[in-house]
Amino acid sequence: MSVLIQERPMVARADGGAFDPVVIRRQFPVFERNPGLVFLDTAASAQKPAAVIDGLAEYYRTDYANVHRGVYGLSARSTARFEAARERVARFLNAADASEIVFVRGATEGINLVAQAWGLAFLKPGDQVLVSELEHHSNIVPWQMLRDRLGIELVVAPIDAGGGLDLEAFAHLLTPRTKLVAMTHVANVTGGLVPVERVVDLAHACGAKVLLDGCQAVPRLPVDVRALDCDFYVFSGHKCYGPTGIGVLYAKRAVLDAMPPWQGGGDMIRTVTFAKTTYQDAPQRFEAGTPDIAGAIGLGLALDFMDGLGMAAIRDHEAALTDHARDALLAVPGVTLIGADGPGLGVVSFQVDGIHPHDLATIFDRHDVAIRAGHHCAQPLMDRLGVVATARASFGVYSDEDDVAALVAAVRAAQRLFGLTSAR
Amino acid sequence: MSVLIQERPMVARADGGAFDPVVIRRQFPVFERNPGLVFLDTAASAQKPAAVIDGLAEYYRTDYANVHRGVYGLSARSTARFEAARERVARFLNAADASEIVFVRGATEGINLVAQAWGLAFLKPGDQVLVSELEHHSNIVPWQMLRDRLGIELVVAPIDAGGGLDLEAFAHLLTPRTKLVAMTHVANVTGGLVPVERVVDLAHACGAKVLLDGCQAVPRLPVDVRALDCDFYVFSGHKCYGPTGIGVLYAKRAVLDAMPPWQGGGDMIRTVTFAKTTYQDAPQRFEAGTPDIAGAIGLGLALDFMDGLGMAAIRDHEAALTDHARDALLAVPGVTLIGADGPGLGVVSFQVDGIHPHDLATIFDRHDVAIRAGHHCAQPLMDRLGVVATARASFGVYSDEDDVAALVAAVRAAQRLFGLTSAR
Amino acid sequence: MMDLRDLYQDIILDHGRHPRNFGPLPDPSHLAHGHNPLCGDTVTIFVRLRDDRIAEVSFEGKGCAISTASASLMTEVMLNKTLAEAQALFAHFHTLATGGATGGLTGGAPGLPPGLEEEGDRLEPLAGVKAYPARVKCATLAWHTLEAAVRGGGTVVKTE
Amino acid sequence: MMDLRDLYQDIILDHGRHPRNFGPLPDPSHLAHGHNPLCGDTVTIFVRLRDDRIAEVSFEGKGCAISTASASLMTEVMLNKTLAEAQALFAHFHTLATGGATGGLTGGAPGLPPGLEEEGDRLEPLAGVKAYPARVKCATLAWHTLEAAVRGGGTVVKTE
Ligand SMILES: Cc1ncc(COP(=O)(O)O)c(C=O)c1O
Ligand SMILES: Cc1ncc(COP(=O)(O)O)c(C=O)c1O
Repeated sequence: MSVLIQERPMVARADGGAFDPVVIRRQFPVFERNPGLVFLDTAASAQKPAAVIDGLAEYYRTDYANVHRGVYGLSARSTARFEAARERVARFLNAADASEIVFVRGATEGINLVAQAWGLAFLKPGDQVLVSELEHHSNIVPWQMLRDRLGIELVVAPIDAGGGLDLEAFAHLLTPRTKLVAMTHVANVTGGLVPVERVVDLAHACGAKVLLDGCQAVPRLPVDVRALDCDFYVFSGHKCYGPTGIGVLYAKRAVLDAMPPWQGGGDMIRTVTFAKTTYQDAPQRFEAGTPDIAGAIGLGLALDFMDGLGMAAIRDHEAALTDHARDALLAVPGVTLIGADGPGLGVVSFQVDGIHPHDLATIFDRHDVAIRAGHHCAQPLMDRLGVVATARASFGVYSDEDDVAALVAAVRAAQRLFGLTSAR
Repeated sequence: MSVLIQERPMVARADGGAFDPVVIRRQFPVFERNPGLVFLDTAASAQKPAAVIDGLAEYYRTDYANVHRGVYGLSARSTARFEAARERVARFLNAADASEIVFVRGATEGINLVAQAWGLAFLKPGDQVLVSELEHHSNIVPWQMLRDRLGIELVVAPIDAGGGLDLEAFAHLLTPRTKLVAMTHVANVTGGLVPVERVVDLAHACGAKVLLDGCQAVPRLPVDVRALDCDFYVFSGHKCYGPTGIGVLYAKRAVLDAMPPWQGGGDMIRTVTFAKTTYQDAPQRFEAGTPDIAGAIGLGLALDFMDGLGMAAIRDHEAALTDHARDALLAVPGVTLIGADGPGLGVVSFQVDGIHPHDLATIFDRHDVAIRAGHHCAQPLMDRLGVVATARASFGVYSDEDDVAALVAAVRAAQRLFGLTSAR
Repeated sequence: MMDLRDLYQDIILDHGRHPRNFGPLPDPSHLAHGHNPLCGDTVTIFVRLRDDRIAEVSFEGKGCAISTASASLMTEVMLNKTLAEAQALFAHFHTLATGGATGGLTGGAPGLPPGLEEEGDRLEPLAGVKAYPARVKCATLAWHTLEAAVRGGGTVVKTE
Repeated sequence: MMDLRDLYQDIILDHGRHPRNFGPLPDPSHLAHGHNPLCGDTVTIFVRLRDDRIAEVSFEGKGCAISTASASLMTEVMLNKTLAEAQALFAHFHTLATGGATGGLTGGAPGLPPGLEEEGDRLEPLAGVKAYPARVKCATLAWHTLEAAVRGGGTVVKTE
């Protein structure tokens, strides 16, 4: 697996101790408030540590004011904290400069920004955008809308029999007409790690730019955008222990500099007359209107929290727990894993013979086990896998083997309820 | 003034008492944490009451999960609270149905959504969008970008000598080519109330749709979108005591139904294949990706807070304090008010002979008086008024006559520092 | 803890596993597709109307136990009903499954015309779903689709 | 409370109210416009270079006391300086106003070549601005604009 991931030196936990989900869980008030909760839907959104919840509240209590325009102390403090959050994100992703960090609502808005600002400016009819069958709707629909508007082509790289990206097929689909490769870093249905280093190399060799969707990667492994050399990278704050309403579009400075703005309004302009308006440089050019100031600051706190645990430690934890969950589920007669041949991180999709995922989720909920059932915003992948829906369990820093045991027990309970245990 | 505002029955305060800013202020932790703070920049962004700050934190602690897709209890609770916030906004604006409420980041995103989804779909070269000289950049730049893209015309209704909308000139500018009138409800530089009922009537008589920018109105007076009969209404949560990152686009259901989507992604789709995607109905069609769930819930709490005080009481408070501030400032030799001939609500712009607004703001800050100095994101209005910048004081529910007294004292201190007192 | 058995009664599990009237009608007079975009479940309802009476009805699709059992039970009670009776059954079922959103003072069987009591009883096991708000749409999908089929046909229906 | 007098010294107020070298040069060899988009302040710098020496320099614009005084003092110290000396004064001023962002070990007068001490002293009153981060850009606008003017001319400069 190590060939697929950027290695960073192992970061020791802030308290110097071992990575212990039971201890970590105590930092998440939701588990105190919902005793017995087995939360296995972190891939949809992560729970929030007290450091983020309380830090957000404290910011509103002490330093809140609008940013960028106030001369007075409160506004200067608020601006400093907001821009420090941008620096924090830049450091977390190892971006070359904080000006490469654009705050957006989430990955979805980040991808739409690239499609509508970069795509409309630089793509011509006949150009191709290459995605994969693993993508979330957020990395499909914006390109379809652009296709229908511009007459570009949307090309789809297939998965292989094991549910991972078919790298050879991908390489064959790259042509000089490929202007952008837009691909997930970790697949949200299967947890599969995409070999993004190879994807970037192959795409760049062809002259294409690369956008990586890091929604499921940023919470789970060390990400270094400079080592990856990708042109765009997006992720959502709420999936990495931060507040809702905030996310990040990283782009290389030269790429941002060449892009026209997308939304117009305050903060992104230099001069405005009714005849003509001139725009700010990046990143302000792409942040029209009052940003989610508290969201950005909260995201900074969430990154502090993750770095405190250590991203390498988090990766090892997620990988080990995923392996364990795969084994434990496979040991239950009647359970099939979906797309779990390659290395997986934090997400396990499965089916149980004779029980629809929707029924599983309802039954699990009565056992306090929260999972997701459905198409996981990846209908094309479902079609390709020949299923309507899967059950999906996903992990976070607070998840452990006890959660997996509860999951397995819930599967067995569902089988009993459906009278399926004697069937084997 | 009552002809300009929708009247609602006077809402008694929750505690039955009089409207007392000193008591109200105790609900805002920022004043406890920053003793002596005289906060006169509420028009840029309002401070947050404990009910919002603590309610947000409590939501994250007890009910947090992603919305709309989970079968389990936590997700159902989170979804119910998110959708209840939508109902709350609908009730607050007296919208016909919650499906007319689209959550956005703020007014700026709301206007961009209308420009890029409605505008691109329904405007043709030669069509006109009519704005006023009073507008914030957020209600200018999106239309300029659309103009440059589509070849439509941007027409500007002038202000009169008193700094208010010149209604007669406005009426003359309406033509059958006017497809949209986009106008502020309360002007952010002057606090001037725009006679939006007349604007809507005249525009509709001409067949034009109307977008109202309610950023400075929603925190200050009862707004009834059905009585106004506007087609679009936008406002930002952070200006009405709610969190950053959330705002509202209201649009009549029939208008939303006719609009294509703007951003693509999860939650806004019905079915996705690589060949073809179908979209949800409004409002989901316009909410791609994970929304700012906590922001929406926090906005609901902020509206509860305002309704607890009573919007009619808030309006009366803001009007009275504005009148008082105008009088108090005018009584200081060397002070000029900007655009203050008509009724004003919550905002006073002024200049002091011989002292640049920027210097005023710095000097005031040393006296713990926080005001804004600059163009207030309204450069065209500045140009029209022949000034580079103004000093602006703006009020909230926690502001009172003591704040105005501190402001006046700060003006006098600045004049002393600049050696201007003996000049008169 | 609500007993899961209230939802997953034997009759539901049985119809979920062995749906009645499953498969296309060769030559339907009316047909509609239904779709639940949240989970991806789909259903197709086939109807042959004769003189305003549902002479034949069947369904096809992929769905959970609840949606399959609901569709299966629906085809059973709808067979040989007039359109007016079908409408009454639809209203009855809707109240049963949602807890009364369409009105009806009792939670039980509001306004079922005489002669349909037995059908009402056969639908009773579906009442358990109203305690599971996230699953109500699973139960109602087939019913909305049938309604669309006999009203016009060819429409795609969705429940969300 | 930081004393406002550290920022608004008499010399600043005087130059703010009565700027020296204010108004256009009739026939400048170099010119640039500067603009602070946050507050709308503008400045135009006019220069006549002769043999790499600033033979004449003036400014025009609308701004606060800080930006006006800074521009005014700048024109005074820049007069008759060679471009190399101007560069040294610029670096000196930048350190003074920002607290050392361009380097320099002391907060005071890093690397001012001999012969410019008096000019350094005359700029000292502008040092108060570094305690007011929101105002630093007011002080630096004219300087960045002058630099743009002599380097090429015609550019619009902004400080944010
Ligand atoms: C009248 C008006 N319109 C629009 C805006 C923009 O609001 P936001 O920055 O929250 O999008 C503001 C506030 O800055 C405003 O006062
Ligand atoms: C891989 C992937 N991409 C994109 C998204 C969309 O993220 P958001 O809804 O936060 O915009 C998600 C999560 O739903 C995801 O898992």
